[in-house]
Amino acid sequence: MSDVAHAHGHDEHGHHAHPTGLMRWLTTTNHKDIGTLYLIFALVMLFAAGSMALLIRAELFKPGLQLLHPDFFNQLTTMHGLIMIFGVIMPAFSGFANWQVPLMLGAPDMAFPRMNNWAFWLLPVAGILLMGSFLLPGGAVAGGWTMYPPLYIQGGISYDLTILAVHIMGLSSIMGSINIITTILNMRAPGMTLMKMPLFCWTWLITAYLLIATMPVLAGAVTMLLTDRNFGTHFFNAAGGGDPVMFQHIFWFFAHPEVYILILPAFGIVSQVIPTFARKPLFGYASMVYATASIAILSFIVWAHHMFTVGMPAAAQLFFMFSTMLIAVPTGVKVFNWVATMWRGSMTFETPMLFAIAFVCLFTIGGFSGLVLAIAPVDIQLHDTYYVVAHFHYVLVSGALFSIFAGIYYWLPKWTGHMYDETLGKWHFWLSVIGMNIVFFPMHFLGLAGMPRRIPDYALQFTEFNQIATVGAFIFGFSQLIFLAVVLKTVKGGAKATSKVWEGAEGLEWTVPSPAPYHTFETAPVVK
Amino acid sequence: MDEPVRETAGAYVFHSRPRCALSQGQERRVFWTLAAGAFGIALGFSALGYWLVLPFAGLEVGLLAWAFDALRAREGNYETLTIEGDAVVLEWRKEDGCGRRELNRRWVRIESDCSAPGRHCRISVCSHGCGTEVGQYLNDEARLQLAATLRSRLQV
Amino acid sequence: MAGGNLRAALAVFWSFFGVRRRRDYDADAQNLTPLQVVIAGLIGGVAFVLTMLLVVYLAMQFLK
Amino acid sequence: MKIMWQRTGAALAAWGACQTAYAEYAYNLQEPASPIASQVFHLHNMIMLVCLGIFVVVFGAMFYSLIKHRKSVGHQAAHFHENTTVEVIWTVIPFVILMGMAYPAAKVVIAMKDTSNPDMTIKITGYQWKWGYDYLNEGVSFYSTLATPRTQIENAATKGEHYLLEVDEPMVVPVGKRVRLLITANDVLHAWWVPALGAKQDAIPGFIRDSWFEADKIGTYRGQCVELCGKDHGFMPIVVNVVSEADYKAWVEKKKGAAASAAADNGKTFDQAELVARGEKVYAANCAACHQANGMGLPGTFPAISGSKVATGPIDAHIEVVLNGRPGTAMAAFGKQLSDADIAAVVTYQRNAWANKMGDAAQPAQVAALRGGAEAAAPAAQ
Repeated sequence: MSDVAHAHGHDEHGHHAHPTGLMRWLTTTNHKDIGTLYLIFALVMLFAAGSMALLIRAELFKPGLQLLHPDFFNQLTTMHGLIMIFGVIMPAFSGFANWQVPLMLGAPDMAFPRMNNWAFWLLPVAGILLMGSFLLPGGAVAGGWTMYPPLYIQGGISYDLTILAVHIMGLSSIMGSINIITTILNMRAPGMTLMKMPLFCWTWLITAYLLIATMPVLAGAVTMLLTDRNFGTHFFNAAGGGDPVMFQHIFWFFAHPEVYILILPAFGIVSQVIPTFARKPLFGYASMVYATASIAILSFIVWAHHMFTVGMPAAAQLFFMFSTMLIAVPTGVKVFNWVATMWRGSMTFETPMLFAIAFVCLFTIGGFSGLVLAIAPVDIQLHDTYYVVAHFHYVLVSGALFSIFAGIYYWLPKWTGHMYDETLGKWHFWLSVIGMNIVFFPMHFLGLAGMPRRIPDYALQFTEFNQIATVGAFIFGFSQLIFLAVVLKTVKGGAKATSKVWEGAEGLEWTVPSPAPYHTFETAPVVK
Repeated sequence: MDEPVRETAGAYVFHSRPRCALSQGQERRVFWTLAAGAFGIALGFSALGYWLVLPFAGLEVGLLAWAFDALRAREGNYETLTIEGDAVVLEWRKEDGCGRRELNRRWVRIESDCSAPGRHCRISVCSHGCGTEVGQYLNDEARLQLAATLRSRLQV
Repeated sequence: MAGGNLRAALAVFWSFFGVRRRRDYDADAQNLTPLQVVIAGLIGGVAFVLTMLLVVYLAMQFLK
Repeated sequence: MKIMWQRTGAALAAWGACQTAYAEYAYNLQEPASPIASQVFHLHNMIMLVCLGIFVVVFGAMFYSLIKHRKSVGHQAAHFHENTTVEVIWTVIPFVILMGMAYPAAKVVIAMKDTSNPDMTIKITGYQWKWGYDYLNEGVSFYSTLATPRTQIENAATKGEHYLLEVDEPMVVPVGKRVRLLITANDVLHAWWVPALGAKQDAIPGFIRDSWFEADKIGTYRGQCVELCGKDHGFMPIVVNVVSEADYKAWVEKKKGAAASAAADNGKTFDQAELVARGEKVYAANCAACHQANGMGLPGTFPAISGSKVATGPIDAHIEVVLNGRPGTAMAAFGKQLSDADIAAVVTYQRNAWANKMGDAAQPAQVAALRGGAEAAAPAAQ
């Protein structure tokens, strides 16, 4: 973003080729450059996968097939899911981690800058493999982002490419996680004890641990799919003595912690934003850390609640139902703590705070529908219906995505040195929050009424709610163009931001100037 | 990279070492906790017959081991440059061992070599056609500042 | 060390519960080694799963 | 504020649903027609009410704070940041509420999983993209495919009342009988679901899982496949006709008669025009989903039949492809699904439709001979 290193007078005899333009970004090992790259990648992918969602909603505006062939529809739903998870939410959180973790800890850079560069540049490769598969004969992968065999075994070449892309993204996540863990543990400034770390660092530390524990499981699972497809093994093929349901067990053993990987950093961001605008310290900091750890531990023993309908014994259903319900307790602790942080504060409502409040409210709706789905008999009725679609979009759009918006508005002045346009920011917020609810709230009713997910066409009684959802989707989708405009406008210029930016802001990142210089904390700050 | 410059009576001392907040024992425990988690899960799936998880856990633990090894190797490293009177003394410890070099201040030149303006710069203390790199644990900006400081110090 | 082990068990219990007083948390961090916490965490995890299994067993017995 | 309105709407809907027993359900689960479905219905209502209560309390407090504790009204920030007593209380209360929910939920789980003492047993098999039903007690078997015409799906005709939720052969069961379902699949995962009967079970190839229902009321109940199973996942509905005991007996007799005449067809010899006419129907029900009504397939995914080497090559090889499928592709083996007469008819149709002008015909006896060969070879391979 901003490069002040050029400003220093020095003689440069004997320098070699100048990395310019593209080469500058390809070879950069600066945590701020890499953070920016991650965020740009996530933004591009957000618009790509968002356009797919709009195509899906356009097809579903009316019963009957209007725009899309059913097979292409399945390709869109699959790719929308894969890209939103692995190409938008995860890279965006990695971008925040790269920018903020060293700033918050008073470290000069990440522990392994070169590895950081590799971890980022693997992502566009995977992105190109995924998006490019639309052009292959037979089109992109259409078996759902969960990749269940035997359907996944039937597909063409793009299915193998998707497995390769998942491997590449997994490698990237592991390198990123190792970097974040070592940075947080080893690069803290003197006096920055673990207990003084901002909650964002804590949530990312736990997230990185979850990634390291579960990524080999995903890699193994997709590799077994690959060998089943191409080398005649029978891991998941019943005809050869395998078990297709075991894939679901292995997959969800990875993917349930993955769900928390997608939400814990969001908790971290919101826990930074709310105290700032309430002008009051975070309520129950220690409890927040313990609740995060508790959620992470529980995430390893609840995976089978994604598969209550595969037909498991009653005892197994009870086990997974009880342990899933318990997750509501630490999650509730977090929500109560956020509300208690606002209680008797001195609040102002700038855009980051608005997104954070919407996060607390709407994420809780997603939490309640999660509790409904935790009850096994109700889940069996609602599994694979639009109720589930509504549930995870409340968690991932008004949860993860809104926290990302909150974080961008919160730290953008620090990154660029310019204040964003508050009026445009508010427009973005209100259109997003209204649009988002119009899209996803009616989906609860669709699911209750019995509309299955992943269908390109539906029975007549589902028409009205689908039409409402489609209208909402276009409002929500197009209001993201405002977000793009705000970001571009802020990068280009605007009112100068002070180093503290927000009146109530606390933490090391607000002690460096805005924009944050290319290099910060060469000399470690001393934290008291 | 703490306390990069210290000035004692009459002498200019530059001392730097990589940032390191964990002790060796703590590092080892963090590594084994991570490795045990990944391996435990992989062994569980292998016992059920889904052994292909195991090689990936192995690769990941390998990467972790390399990373923690690199951290530990950095741990005891330091470099010190002292200018006292006419003597310039360099002392360092790196992954491949310790070293010491004494130079005569009048013959010393500071060379900086950047692959692009202000980026990927290395600075070395040269004398008699032979250079020793300094400021390895700083990054570019601080390194260039160090070069400027050293040049002004050596001119006197 | 016995006191330390008890302290580790308590810390793990609180972490499962999800609430912790700041002062106790600081004390935990000062007095406990990571190894103790890891071992206490593993034991706590196993104990937790066993408790859940017991609850399930009781439910199966008495809700038929 | 939009959110608030929607929330109020949802609250009213849930409240209304509890008050007026089973009225109109645009905002809740479908009207239950089995004991399990109604238990689930009440469980869901109870949980929704609890959630709404918590929501109102927590966010009532938050919105109160948002209004009262603003800087713009001059509120000064307090500086408390911890209160362990309060935290313990708000951890314990949800825990107690959860235990209150877990008890009734566990009872329903155990009732749902109890498939003992059935009055009758039906085996259900999922295919890409239709359902097969085998009545194990009566010996009746049939396939059930989507009855909505392509013209309605492609918006060329007005959509009927039960658009996409109608089949050619519905499943028929007697009212008030405990029906045990054995559910499996032939190719990929499917899931059999009729919301009003409260039975949903994944169909897993190579494994048989069971479920059960007992319909309270005579009527027609509709559902759909709910596990992504490929291109026509959205086009394999389920229709269950719940009828009286006497009607059920009559239906079984009728089905047995139809099976006998189909068996007789296998011994006959047809002329080419008869085969083509019959084959066109078989093609529309079984082949057109992939290979398309015009025989052109979908480039890159499903091959064309019009002008293909198989349909214009030796007739025996053509029959074998239909009988045994193409392992490793989406082309299923139709040997078990179709009778000899139907296979002969569809092969004849394919060889004489579109650009294919072979002029020949396959006879049921030919199919039977090839089928015998395949069955003789299969045990040897194992």
